Order: sequence, then structure tokens, then C-alpha cells
Amino acid sequence: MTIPLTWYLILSGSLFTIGAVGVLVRRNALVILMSIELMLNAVNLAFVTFSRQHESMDGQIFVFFIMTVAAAEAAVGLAIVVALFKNKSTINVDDINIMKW
Amino acid sequence: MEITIPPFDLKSIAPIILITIAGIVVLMTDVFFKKLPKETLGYLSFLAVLITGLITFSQTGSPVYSFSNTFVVDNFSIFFNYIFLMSTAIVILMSVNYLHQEGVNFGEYYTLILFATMGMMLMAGAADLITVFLGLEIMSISLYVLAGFKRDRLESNESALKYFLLGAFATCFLLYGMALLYGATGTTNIKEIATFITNNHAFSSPMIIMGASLLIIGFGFKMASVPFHKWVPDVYEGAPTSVTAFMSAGPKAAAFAVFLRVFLISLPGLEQKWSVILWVLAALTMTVGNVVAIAQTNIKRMLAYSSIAHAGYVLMAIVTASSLGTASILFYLLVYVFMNLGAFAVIIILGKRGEENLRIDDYNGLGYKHPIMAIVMSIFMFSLAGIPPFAGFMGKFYIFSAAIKSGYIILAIIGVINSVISVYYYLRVTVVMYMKQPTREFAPLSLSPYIILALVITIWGTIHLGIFPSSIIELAQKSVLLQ
Amino acid sequence: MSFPILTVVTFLPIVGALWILFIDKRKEEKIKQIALITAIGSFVMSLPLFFKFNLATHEFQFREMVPWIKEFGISYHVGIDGISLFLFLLTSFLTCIAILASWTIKERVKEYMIAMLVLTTGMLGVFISLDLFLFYVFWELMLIPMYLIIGIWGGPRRIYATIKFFIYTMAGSVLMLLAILAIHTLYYRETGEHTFDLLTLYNLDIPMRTQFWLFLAFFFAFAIKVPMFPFHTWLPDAHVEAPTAGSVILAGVLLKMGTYGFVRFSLPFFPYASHQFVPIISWLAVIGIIYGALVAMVQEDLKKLIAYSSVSHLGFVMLGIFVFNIQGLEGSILQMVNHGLSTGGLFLLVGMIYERRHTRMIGDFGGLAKQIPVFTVFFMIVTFSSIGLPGLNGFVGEFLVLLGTFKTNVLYATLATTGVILSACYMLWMFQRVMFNKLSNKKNRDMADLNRREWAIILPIVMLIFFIGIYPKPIISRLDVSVNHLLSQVDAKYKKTVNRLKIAEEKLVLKGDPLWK
Amino acid sequence: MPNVFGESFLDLIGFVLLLPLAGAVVNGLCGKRLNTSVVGYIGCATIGLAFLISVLVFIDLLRLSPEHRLFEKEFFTWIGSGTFTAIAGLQVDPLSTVMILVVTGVGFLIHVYSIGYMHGDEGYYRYFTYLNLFTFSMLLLVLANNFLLMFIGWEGVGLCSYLLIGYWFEKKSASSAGKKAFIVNRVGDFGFILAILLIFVTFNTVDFTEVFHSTPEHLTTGSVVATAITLLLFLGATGKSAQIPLYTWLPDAMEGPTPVSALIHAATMVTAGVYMVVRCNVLFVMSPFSLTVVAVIGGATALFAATIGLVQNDIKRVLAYSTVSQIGYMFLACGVGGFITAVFHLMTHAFFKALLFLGSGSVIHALGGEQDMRKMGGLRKKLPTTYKTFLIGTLAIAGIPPFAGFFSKDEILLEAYTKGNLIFWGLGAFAALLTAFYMFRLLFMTFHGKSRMDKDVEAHVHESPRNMLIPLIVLALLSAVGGFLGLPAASAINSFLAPVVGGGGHIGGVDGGQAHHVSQNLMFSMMGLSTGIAVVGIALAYLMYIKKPELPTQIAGMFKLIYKILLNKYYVDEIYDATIVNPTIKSSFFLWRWIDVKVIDGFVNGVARLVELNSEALRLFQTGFVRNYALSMLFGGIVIIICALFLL
Amino acid sequence: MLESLLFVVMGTIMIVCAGGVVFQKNPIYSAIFLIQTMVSLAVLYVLLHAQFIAVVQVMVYAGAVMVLFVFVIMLLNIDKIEEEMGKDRLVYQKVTAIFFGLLLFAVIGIVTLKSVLQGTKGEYTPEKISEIGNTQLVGKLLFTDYIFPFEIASILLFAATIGALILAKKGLKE
Repeated sequence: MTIPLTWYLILSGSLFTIGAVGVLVRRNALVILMSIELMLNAVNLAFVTFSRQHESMDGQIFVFFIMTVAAAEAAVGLAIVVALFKNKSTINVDDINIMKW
Repeated sequence: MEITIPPFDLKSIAPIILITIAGIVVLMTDVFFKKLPKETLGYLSFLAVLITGLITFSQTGSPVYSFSNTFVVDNFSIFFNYIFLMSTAIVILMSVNYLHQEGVNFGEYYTLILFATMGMMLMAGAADLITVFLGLEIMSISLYVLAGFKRDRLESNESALKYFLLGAFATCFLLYGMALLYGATGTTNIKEIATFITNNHAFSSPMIIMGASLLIIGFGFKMASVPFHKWVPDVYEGAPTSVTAFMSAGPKAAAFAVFLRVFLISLPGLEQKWSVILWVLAALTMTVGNVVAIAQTNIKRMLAYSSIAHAGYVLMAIVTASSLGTASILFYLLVYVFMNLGAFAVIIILGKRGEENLRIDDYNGLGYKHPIMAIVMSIFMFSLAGIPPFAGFMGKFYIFSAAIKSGYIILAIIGVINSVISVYYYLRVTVVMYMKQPTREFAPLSLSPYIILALVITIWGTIHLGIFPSSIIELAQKSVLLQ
Repeated sequence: MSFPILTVVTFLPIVGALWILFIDKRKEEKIKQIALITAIGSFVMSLPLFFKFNLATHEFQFREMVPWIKEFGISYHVGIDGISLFLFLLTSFLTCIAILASWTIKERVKEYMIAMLVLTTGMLGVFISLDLFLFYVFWELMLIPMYLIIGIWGGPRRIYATIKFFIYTMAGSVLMLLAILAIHTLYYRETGEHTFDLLTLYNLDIPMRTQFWLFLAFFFAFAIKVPMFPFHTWLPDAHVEAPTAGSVILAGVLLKMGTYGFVRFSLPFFPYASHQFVPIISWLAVIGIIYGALVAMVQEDLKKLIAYSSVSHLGFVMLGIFVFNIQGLEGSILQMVNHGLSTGGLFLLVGMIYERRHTRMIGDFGGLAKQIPVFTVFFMIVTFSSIGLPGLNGFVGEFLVLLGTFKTNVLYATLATTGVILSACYMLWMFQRVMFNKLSNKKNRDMADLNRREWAIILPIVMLIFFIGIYPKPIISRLDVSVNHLLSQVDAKYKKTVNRLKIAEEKLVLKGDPLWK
Repeated sequence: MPNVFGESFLDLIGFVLLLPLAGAVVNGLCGKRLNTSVVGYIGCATIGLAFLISVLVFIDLLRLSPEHRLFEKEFFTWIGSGTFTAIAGLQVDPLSTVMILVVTGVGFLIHVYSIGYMHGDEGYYRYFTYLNLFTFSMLLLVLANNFLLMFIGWEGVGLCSYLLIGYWFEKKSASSAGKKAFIVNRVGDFGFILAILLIFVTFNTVDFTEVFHSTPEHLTTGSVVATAITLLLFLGATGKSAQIPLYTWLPDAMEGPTPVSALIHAATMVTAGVYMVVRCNVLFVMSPFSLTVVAVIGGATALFAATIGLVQNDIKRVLAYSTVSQIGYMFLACGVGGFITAVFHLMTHAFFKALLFLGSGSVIHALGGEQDMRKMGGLRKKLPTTYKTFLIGTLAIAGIPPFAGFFSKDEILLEAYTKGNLIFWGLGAFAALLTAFYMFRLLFMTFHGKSRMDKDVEAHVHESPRNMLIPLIVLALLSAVGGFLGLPAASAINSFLAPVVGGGGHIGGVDGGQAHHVSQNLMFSMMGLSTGIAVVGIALAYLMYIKKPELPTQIAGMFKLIYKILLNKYYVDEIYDATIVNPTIKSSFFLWRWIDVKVIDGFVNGVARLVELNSEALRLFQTGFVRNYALSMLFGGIVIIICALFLL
Repeated sequence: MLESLLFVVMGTIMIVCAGGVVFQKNPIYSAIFLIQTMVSLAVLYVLLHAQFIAVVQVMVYAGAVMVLFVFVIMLLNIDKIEEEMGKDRLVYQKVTAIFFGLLLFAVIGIVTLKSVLQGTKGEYTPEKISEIGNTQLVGKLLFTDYIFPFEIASILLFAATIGALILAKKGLKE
């Protein structure tokens, strides 16, 4: 018995949701970053699933690029966090609201 | 298995190659020729942008798809390239001053600007969702960094972090949307998606609809449409002014470019559905942007809200989903580059290190002290407010005419009422400049030939396009997507 | 192509402004002279329009047409007919006067004169535009310099006043922009041709329901500008705060742009809607006449009083426009010119005493007639012109308007005629309190009488006041053909719409917004 | 018709107008620099010349046959719009000729008088400018050949009246009186304008000749339109001619220099209303109702004003009320159809009232500006010429034969009796009684009895200079003999004016036997009766002011209330203030402070404020927290997705 | 059967670990959970016949990227963030977020379940893929059809490198 691809999609959806909620509820910038990685992974899963479904490689290629980008984003994101930490000694996103209204 | 590497159509990606190389060259120059004054880098970049512009110009003609249909050069993308290159050129000219003034004169700045420009060009010419995504990311990542470029300033850090977190968050939605589109159609190629949808009458496939909606979130974020606009004021305020200027012009235009291409080409059958959504978004965006701008005291923040409002106007043209609307967007975005960058240029000129003078009250009595700056600023403000004979009016006129011609009268009425509201805060700048007494000593202007050139270009564009827009309108009309 | 006289007259001020731009701002005297020379040049150049005007044709004369933005069918198309001729002349005339009256401006003369000249171009352009887009551009263009003039050289509450002026006017005119676009679109749907050309678009037969909405949009733009009751509240503020020349131009020309707009656009484009709106507009006009007069009566500030009197006067103009007969319309147009002269004159005179005493409060004056007799004479003449004394200009227009109104509706005419009583009340009361009685305020004792420059300012106006009052024929005869043509055009289109109403076909209704679907 | 100069003098009619205007212009522009006597000469000479031309015109007109006595001269089209044309044209016919003769004649005398009276006033040239301008306007009024041009004159005289009443503008009462005169007149003009409009709408022309000729075609007797037109015209007339309810300005107008009162507020301007009604007699006869109204108002005013005149102490005010009363007579005549009689009385009234005013002026002049009769008395000796002329005037106004007033007043009473009814006659007769009484009261109080003057005033009392006395004498002559023009037996004026007064309104029974016939007996008995009434009045006055000077105070004490009411002119001014003026001003304040500033402007500013408040509120959503922003993005996204999926 | 079992087990682990990432207070634990999530995901990729991706997932993602994360966490020396313990200043944030999260999940679920997956069937059936080899296939596509994005990706990484450097490098002087 093969698993229906829909299940993978549901799995991907739940992963995506968890990631999204993570972004919303966590205050640690690093964890938010990780939550975003979760979401990206969810997207990857969806792509791979669809790729399997359609019997085309485009999805997997896409995933490849997403991973590249995720790495790049992670690097830049962490650099930003580091730069911020140097100035403010905190990575709590709730503390960085000089600019508002 | 054999791999035959297909022929490279280098001609079609020549501008991209050129600008990338230019970025790298600038970086190398910075590393290897420490002695060179930093202005040289700006000069080099500017030159590169100019040459790229010339090459872009030579590409005009019928659409050319290259690299297995992942990239396309057509008049539409070429027009957008003009917009990007123009904005980049002006921003580079502005930056030379600003970086020096703020003490962040690093060569990487120009490289990143050029890379971001490249990303935008990629977006405008993307024929495949993968290219869209990559272009978007190159642009975004460069911008994240640029926003945090003043590393030792907390505002800059905050700006970068907010931009980054929200940008990445939005990207996830965008990607999920792309995944769903891929899932529903089995392809990532924009044209093939369209073919699939038309052939299978998959207009009401929930996956496609949801995919499209998620794309709206992703692009809406970049376009600064309500309710995805919230990053804009904070990021604009905190980012270095030259970067803010850059962000307000090119990337936004790029987002519109890609949005238009994706939605007009690949999802035309869903016009009914998303035109309603965009209708509401456009109305909200205009209104929120304009209304909240009134209460602002920081000029950059005010311009941020104003840029949200302007996104609303452009969205209105998107709603019409007509070639007229598209042409009006092209024209408007170009005009917006001139007037908005011009305003930022003035802001830069009036600032000095550590004291950027960003409160609107800091401009009290400017008209007495620096009359020319005041006049120039007023022209940009009037143009942004859409008052003839400046280009901003022409742009708005074009957009409203598109809306009316497509029958979106209520939206047009909301639009014009908004532009009346906007007059209030644009006027306030002229009010403080001319009708209030100076409350502080004005520092000498930080002028350099570069920024003067930037001002001249923007002023020229703002006035010329207001009075003799014919040629550009013609160009815009020719640059409308045909398939 | 013959000599482009309209273009030259219209853009000469801009050229002057550019000239001034390159002059050292400390050479104030020279700047003023250049501005004056430019304005006078423009006025002199415009005089041939009057003398060479062909009385026999309703066609637009001195036309010039150059394609401008081909993509939208926009062209630089200008020309005048009898209706615009006098407003055009009035504008170029009042500009000279206004610049001369600005001689006492002390600060930032250069900017002031530039603003003034640009303003002139904008106003002149409004009256000659035969292209809707061009019209709109000029219409808005003149906002900026006016805004600056009030805002920079105005009184203590100038910022409030100028922003109110700007935004209020703008609010109306943007709706007009949409209506213009709608007309353009309708024509495009009908013929497949892009054009904003007024004369071409006149041929358009707009369906009645659309007419209603479009008329409303134009109505707001023009009614605010006029200003009709109850859209008038920006006017007192703007007038009070504006410098003298600003008030003169504001009252003399800017307000006329609204009424002119009704004549030039609302009537011929929307005859059916115009007829439908007659009761509303007439009532508002009548209320304006009476209300403006009553409120003017109790004002303590001279300029405010004159401002409210403008509301009253413009009520007559509006009333005359919407009676659809030749007397009413000619009277209205004449009244526009008259109001420009008399109210402009009043503002000038008030400006003169303001310069001497730095107050405009009626209570601060009294008994000036003894101190400054020449001034008093001029003030009296202009006051009576404003009251509408027969033999002076105000009467001719007012009477024709009343006549036209009376022919169609006795009630409106009767109510409007009460304005005749009220105008005497507020004007004479003001005059008495300012000019007559004992010279009680010591500060008034060293006021000087008119100097030579002030003579030069006020004398031409007074001469025109007499001339038009006694021999208005040169003006009316030039109006005749154009007005007749306009009315017959309106009438024909109106009948056509009424006929079609019976067939009830509405093929041109604009497609609705998706929200409606 | 050619005359000795080879052409008709009628063509010179334009000069009658132009001369006074020229005088006004010259005096107005250069008067300040000219010698005062030159100014005076210019003023008088222009009017004098105008009078001469008028006489020539009159003679020329007489040489025409009665039916052809209509000469029109058109100069240019003043207003021409569509079918509406108003031509700047003059019309010479018997009526206007009578009027220009009176205007220029009496005007000339008053000008001459003014030279002396105004001597030494610092605004001398201004005075003559105004006076000439007035004459011009008045002539324009009577010469105009259409309603609209007449209206110019109509307003022009109003303007001059305004200027001259407020001539001493430093006096608040003077400037207020001028303003009041103009505004009250404007109320009348309101009616006049509407009447002109209605006439144009009805007749499609405003030309007198055309209107009157086509009246039968356009109007039926008693129709609403006819009534409306005539009532509106009459409203105009009540304003100008100071009739109920618009008479209040005239007594106040006495603030002006006395010659002005003589010229404007007695002889000429105030009778313009009468002139206008007579001019439009063709229209008035179409509406019996209007005629009745005219008669009632006229009669009521005559009586009403006379009662006030009984108790006034200001010499000029008494004369003013008497003027109001006399004009009431004229309207009474018009109202009963005696248009010619009205003109006749107008003319005689011009003579004797001008005389009386000038005489009072002479007295005031002599007393250095004192106007209160209680501070006069016994002036007969000191001002003999003035006294004599004044006496003639008083006799004339009282209606003692053979002075002018007797004839005209008697005619009016006769008309009132024969064509009207007993009530009209009663009104007139009672008013005549009162007139005789208060005029002689005035005479007695001023010239007879003991002097009640202040000592220092008394010391300086002197007879007026010659140039003031000569006009008095001339006018006295006219007052004495002017009445014979209307003597029924040889009614020159009747036959002269007959062509103008188309349908009816001839004097007495000598109108060619067409109208109803009045018996000689009736006529003579009426004459006797009216003379008797006058005599009774005089006797009463004599009794009260010569014989028993304490009587008036006693009577006043007995009828305190009535006396007080009369003394305060029935409180009409106060009533007007309370019912019209103050409410208007109060409501204006209300409109301004509340409606305009609070409601309308409040709305405008409120909209702006609302946007600002929204702005302040909406910006709070921009919390500055990243997570919050992300949440709103998610929220927006989900809403969009749900809408797209399920709702659209 | 084994496949199903594997799916269920790995799926469960993945979800639990993902939850751990989000709800774990200590960021270092979050990172560890994330790694575990990624590894589980790699297994699923294998189940979906995407071996290359699975390998990359483990090597690049769970390996390189997560090492970077852990490195930064260590660098900043914030194994425990006090703020996370403190009261959330955005009072309704958590509740609303979870509500919207559930809503999002519901919508995704509905869409997924309602959709009939159709789409153009590609040429790469599992048979064909296994014939050529997944990795080869990816490589081939990257160098033919996707050569352009592939090259572009290099610039992306370049830009990211420069960016990270400029932001994080110490002592940059003009």
C-alpha cells in the first residue's frame, strides 16, 4: 500500500502551520528564524510531493533552489541578528520597536 | 545519459551579465585599489548602469524566450529595466553623498545595489516561477543587508531585522503558493500554467485559487499593499536614507512587474475573482497609506506611508486588468521613480552626519534659507500629490483614466478622494518650508556633483514627463504585455 | 497660421516669471517693474482680441491647435468666444492692477512676483482651453501659486486658510477630473476615438442617468469654486488672510472660473441634468444671495464682509446661468465681469487702508471721509457699483439676471430681488461706519490720501465701472451670438434626451464596479 | 417743427440733461481748486440754462397739436439682450415737460438760494456737485422714455438724496439718516424692479409708448397681472414718495441742509412716485383694486402724517410731515383717478413747499442753525421778507384762496368726492383741517408771539442775504398765482396734460364732456367747504398759539397718551426696529456665528478633523512589534484565501 | 506497508519535533529539534523518490545551515533567554496566532482534500527516474533546462556572503 500523496500534503500543511505559528508566538529572533526554516521545509515537502505526483522533476529542482536560498537567507538573517546583538545585546524581537506608529 | 548543454542566448541576458560583472568589479576595485576615493566606485557603478541601459535599449523588439523558457526579454521587461536602471542610477548618485556623510562608505554597498538591480531585472524578465523566486530573493537579500547597512545604528539594525523576518515570512507564503500552483498544474512555467488552466478549465480549482491568493500575499508584501504593508514605515524610517529611496522605487516596481506578469499571463481566467480582492486591497491600501501619513512627523516615515498609498493607486490600475491599465502602471512607476527619489535626494542633501533632520519641523523656514532646495522639494511634493503640470499628475491621470475606462468608477472616486487627503500632508512640507519661520540653524548643504546630477535628473523627469509625456506614454503602450 | 495671440498672451507672464527668476532678488524695484511690464504687455496684447473679435460667428476665434499627447487625443487647443473673451480680458486686466497693488510687498518680492505671474498664466489658460485636459491642467495649475500667495504673504491665520482653500478646491476638482475622464470614455465607446477636444465632445449625447452623475461631479468642482452656498466657507478665510492682490485675483478671477465652468461645461454637456438640477441650484443660489448678504451685514472685518458679499453676488450669477435664456446667461456673464471689477476694486481699496493702518476692523475706522476724501470718492463709487446702482456696471448684469430669472420663475426672481435691498443694507452700513461719522480714532488722523500709484490702480477700475454701466453694448453684443448658440445647442440636446427618454434606451451606461455585480 | 434757429428746440432736450451733469462733473473734478463763487455760478448757470431750454422745449411743444405732443429722442441702445432692449432715449411730452419745468425752475431757485445758504461751508463744491447731479438724475427720471432708464434716474436721485442727507457726514444722525433713506428707498425699488420685470414679461418691452399703447392687448381690466404690476409700481412709489409704510425716512432726511430738503424732500424727488404713477396711469386704470389701494394709502398717509405734524417742535420736521401728508393727497388723487389733479397738486406743492422750506431755511440761517420752534417766536419783525413769503406759503398750503394750494387741494377733494367716496373725501378734508392748523401753528410759533430765543442767538438774528431772498420772493409769487393754471374755467394744465392721461383722470367737469359731469354748484360748494375747513384750522391755531398760548400744554396734559404717541410719531420707527431691523441683525448674527461658523464650517473642518483622528487612530495599529505585523499579514492572507475560495 | 509505517512514524516525529522547535523555550533545543525535523523530512523525501533532495537535505540543511544556527546561538551566548520567560507584552498574540494557525491549517486541509490532483503528467515516471538515477537527472536538468537559474543562484549566494560579511564583520573602517 502506498501512502496517498494527499497525506504528504497534509503533513506539509501542518508543518507550514506550525512554522507560521512559531513566527508569531516566539520572541527570540533566532527561533523565529528557525520557524521560517520550518515553513520553507514544509514548502519543500509540498514541492517534492507534487513532483512525485506529476512525475516531473521541476518540483525537485525548485526545492534545490529553495534550499540554496534558505541557506543564503539563514546566513544573512543570522548576520543581521548578530549585528543587532552587538548594538543592543538582545535578540528579543519585542524589544526592538524604536520605530512605530 | 548524455547532457547536451543548450546554446546560451547571451544577448538576452546581456544586461544582467553586465550588471553582475559590474557589481563584482566594483567589489574588486574596492579591495585592490584602497587608495582610490570611494566616489570612483559610485562613478563606476553609475557608468555600468548607463551602459546596461544602452544595452537594454538595443534589445527592444519582439519577445525572446531563452534558457528553456525561464527568461524572457520583451518590451514589458525592457520598460521595467529602464525603471530599475533609472532608479538605480539616481540612487547611486545620491548614495555617493550619503555614504560619505554617514560614514558607511563601503564598496559592498554598490555591489549590493547592483545585485539588487539585477534581481529586479530578473523578476521583470522571469518566465518561470523559479526565476521569479530567485530574482526576488537576490533582490530581497541585498535589500535586507542594505537596510542594515549602518551597522552601528540601532534603527538600521531594527529596520533590517524587521524587513528580513517579515520578508522571509512572506516569501514562505509566496513559495507555498508557487508550490500549490505547481501542484495544480504540474509546471512552473508561467506560460504553461496559463495553457494548462485554459485547456482544463481549471479556473475554479481550489488549489489554483489558493495558490494565487498566496501569491498575492507574497507579492503584496513587496508591493506594500495593505494588510502586508506594516513593515514599510518602520523599515523605511530605519534604513539608510539612500536605501529607503532605493527600496521605494525599484523593488516595488519589480514586485508590480512580476505580479502583472504572473497574474496577467498565467491566471487570466481568474480575473473575476482576484479583481475583487485587488479592488478591496487597492482601496484599503490607498486609504490607509494616505490617512496614516497625515499624522506622521518624520518625513521618511511620511514618505513611507505615501509610498503605500501610491502602491494603492497602482493596484487600482492592476484591478482594471487591461492593457491600458498596464501601460498606466508602467508610466506611473517611472514617474514615481523620479519624484520620489527626488524627494529623498533633497532629504539627503539637507542632512548631515548624526543629524539627519528627518522631522518635518526641521524644514521650518527652509524656503528662506535654501530657496532652491525648497522649490525643488515643493515640486516633488506637488508632483507626488498629483498636481499639474508635474509628472505625478500625468501618472495619476493615466491610472484614473484606465480605471474609468474599465468602469471602476467607485474605485476611481476612492482614489481621487485619497489624493485629496494626500494633498494635506504633502502640502504640509511646503507649508513648513515657506510659511513657518526657521526654528534652527541650517547646516550648509551637503552637495556634490553627483547628487546635483541626481536632482537634475529627477527634476527634469518630474517636469518633462508632466508636460511632454507623449513619448513615454507611447513607449509604455508599446510595452504592454501581449501574451 | 496667423499670429498665436492667445498663446502669447497666456504664456507671456510665465516668460516674465522666468526672466525674474534670473534676477538678483535684492533688486526688488527691478523685479517689480519687470512683473508689471510683463502683465501690462500681456494685457495690451490681449486688447486686439476685443477689437478684432468677429461678432457674427459663434465659432471659437483665434483658435490654435497643436497635438500634445496624441495617445490620449489631448491637444493644445485654445480659442475664445464671446463667453470667455471678457473673462480673459478681465484676467489680464486685473493682473496688471494686482501687480501694481503689490508694490508694497516688502519681503520675498521675487518669489511673490513669480507666483503672481504663474498664477496669471494658469487663470488665462483656464478661460481659453478648448481641451478638457488642458482645462483641467490650467485649473489645477493656478492652485499652487495662489496657495503660496495666501500662505506666504498672508495674514496671521494664513496657513489654515490656504490649506483649506487648496484642499477644498482640490476636493471638488478631482471629481471633475473623473467626470472628464468619463466623458472621454463615453465618447471613446461611441466612436472609438480618443479625444479630449471640447468641440468634438460637445457632439456627445450622454445618457440621462450618466448625465446626472457627471453633472454632480462637475457641480462639486464648480460650486466649490464659485463658491455656492453651502460650499463657501473657505472663501472668507482665504480672503481675510490673503494679501490684497491675492484677494483681488481670488475674487476677481478665481471665483469666475467656477461659474465659467458651469457655462462652458455643465450646460452643454449635461443639458438634461442641468434642467433637472435647476431647482436645487436655484434654491442654493437664492439662499446664497440672501444668506451671504445677511451674514455680510454683521461682519466686523472689512474683507470678510466683502467675501460674504461675493457669496451673495455670485448667487446672482448662478441664478442667471440656470434659467436657460439669453438675458439670464448674458447677465450672468456680465455679472462675472462686474463682480470682478467691483469686488476687486473693494479689495484694493480695503488693502490701501490696511496698508496705512494695519487693521481691517470696521470698528477701528470711522470718519475717514474727512481725512481721505479722494479715497472716499472711489470707495463710494465702487461700493455703489457693488450695490448695483443703475448707471454703474453692477446694475446691468444684476438686472439681466433678474429678468432672465423672472421669465422662468417668479419666485426665485422675487427672492433674489430682496438681495437688492440687503446689499444696500450691508454695504451702506459698512460705508457709514468706516467713512462717515466723527473721526474718533486718533490713529486715523495721519492717514494719507491716495498716492499716484494708487490712483493708477483704482482709476481704470472706476472708469470701467462707469463704462459698463452706461454703455455695456460692446460687451453684450460680443456675447450675443455665442450665448445664443450655446442656448440653442443646450436646448436641442435637451429635447433630444427628453425624446429618447420615451424610447428609454440606455446603451451607454457605464459598466458598474464589480462590487455592484 | 423748425423754429427761429431752423430746427426744433425739442432736439435740444439732451442739453437739459447734459448741462446739470456737466456742472456736476466740473464741480466734482475741479471744484476743490475753484473759487467758491465760481463753483456756485457753475452750479446755478447750468441749471438756469437747463431751465431756459426747458422753457423753449415747452414752447415748442405747445406749438404742436395736442395729439402730436410726443417727442422721442433716442441716443443709443443701453442694454440689448435677446428681445430685451432698453434704449437710452428721452421722451418729451406734456407730463415730462411740466416736470422738467418744475425741476429746473424750482431747482434753479434753490441753487441760487444755496449760494447764500451754504456760504462758508467747507464742502461747498461737494454740495453743488451733489445738487447738480441730483438735478441731472431727476431730469433723467422724468425724461426717460422707458422704465429702465427711468429707474436709473430713480436710483440716481436716491443716491443724491443719500449723499445730501448725509452731507454733514460727521454727524452720526446725518449719515444714519442718509443710509436709512437709501435703504428704505431700496425696499420700494424692490417693488419697482419686480414691476419692470413683470412689465417686460407681459409686454415684451419696457418702452413707455409701446407699453401704454399695447396695454389693452395684454391686460384686461382687473386682471391679476395688472394688479400685480401696479401694486409693485406703487410699492416703488411709496418708497420714493414717503408713503405708508415706507415714509419713515423722510422726517429723518431733514438732517440734510435745508435747501436740499426744499429741493429733494419737498419739491422734486419725493414727488417722483406721483410722477411715476401718473406716467403709468394707463396701467393703473386697468386695476381698480390697485387704484383703491393707492387712494387708501394716500388718504391714510395724508391724515396720519398730518396728525404727527400737529405736535412736532422741529420746524423742518413739521414741514417734512406736511410733505408726507401732501404727497398723500396726490396719491389720493391718483387713486380716485384724478391723475392730472395729482400733477397739478404736485406742481403747486413744489412751489409752496419749496418756499416754506427755504423760508424755514432762512429762519434757521438767521438763528444760526436753531431748528426748535420752542426756541423761536416773534421773528416777524426781524425777518420781514422771510415772514411775508412764508405767510404766503402757509396760506397756500392751508388752502386759502386764491393761493395755489387752494385750487389743487380743492380739486383733489372734489375728485375724492365725485369719483371716490365720502370716506376719501373725509380723510382729505380732515387732513386739510389739520394741515391748516399745524402750518399756522408753525407760523405762529416761529414768527409771532414773544421771542423765546436764547440771548446770544437773538443778538445775531439778521435777515438773509439777497440771493436767498430773491428765490423766496419768486416762489412766493408762484405760490400765489400758480393755482390759476388749474382754474377749472380755463384749465390750461388740464388740456395740456390730457393726451398723457389717456383714459380718465381729467380735472373737474371740463374734459370735453366725456367723463362724468360735475355740476357747477357742487364745485363751488366744495370750494367753499374746503376754504371753510382751512379757516377753521387757522382759527384753531390762532386760538391756541396766539390767544391762549397755555392751551396746548393743557390739552397735551389732558390727552397725555395720545400726545405722547403723536410726539413719538406713533412709535413707527421703534416698531420697525423691533420687528424688522433688530430681528434681521440678530438673525444675521445667528446665521454667521452659528450656522456659518459652527454648522457649515464646522462640518468642513469636522471632516478634516475626522480624517486626522482616523489617522491618529490608525497609526496605533502600527505597533512596532514584528510579530504583530506578521500576525496581521497572516490575518490578511487568510481572509484573502477564504474570500477567494468560498465567498467569490 | 513498510512505506506506510515509515511515513507514519517519520511524519509523527516530524510534527512533534516541529512542535518542539516552536514551543521549546531554549533556542538550542529548538535547533536540535529542527535538525531532527529535517532529518525526518529527508526520510520522507526518500519515500517520495527524491533521493538527491533527501541527501542535500541532510547534508546542507540539517548539516551546514543548522550548524550555522547553533554556532550563532553559541556565539551570542544566549542558551536561555530570560525574556521568553517573562510575560508576553502582546497579550492576545499567542491566542490569535494559534487560532489563525488552525484556520490556516483547516484551509490548507480543505484545499488539499478537495483538490483532484491532475496536472500534466511529466515524462519522469519513477521507472524512468530509477533508470537514469535521480541525482543524474537533477544534474542534467540543472545544466540544461535550469542552467540559467542555476547560475543565478551563484550570484544569490555571492550576494548573501557579501551581505553577511558586511553586517557581521568586526571593525570595518571606511
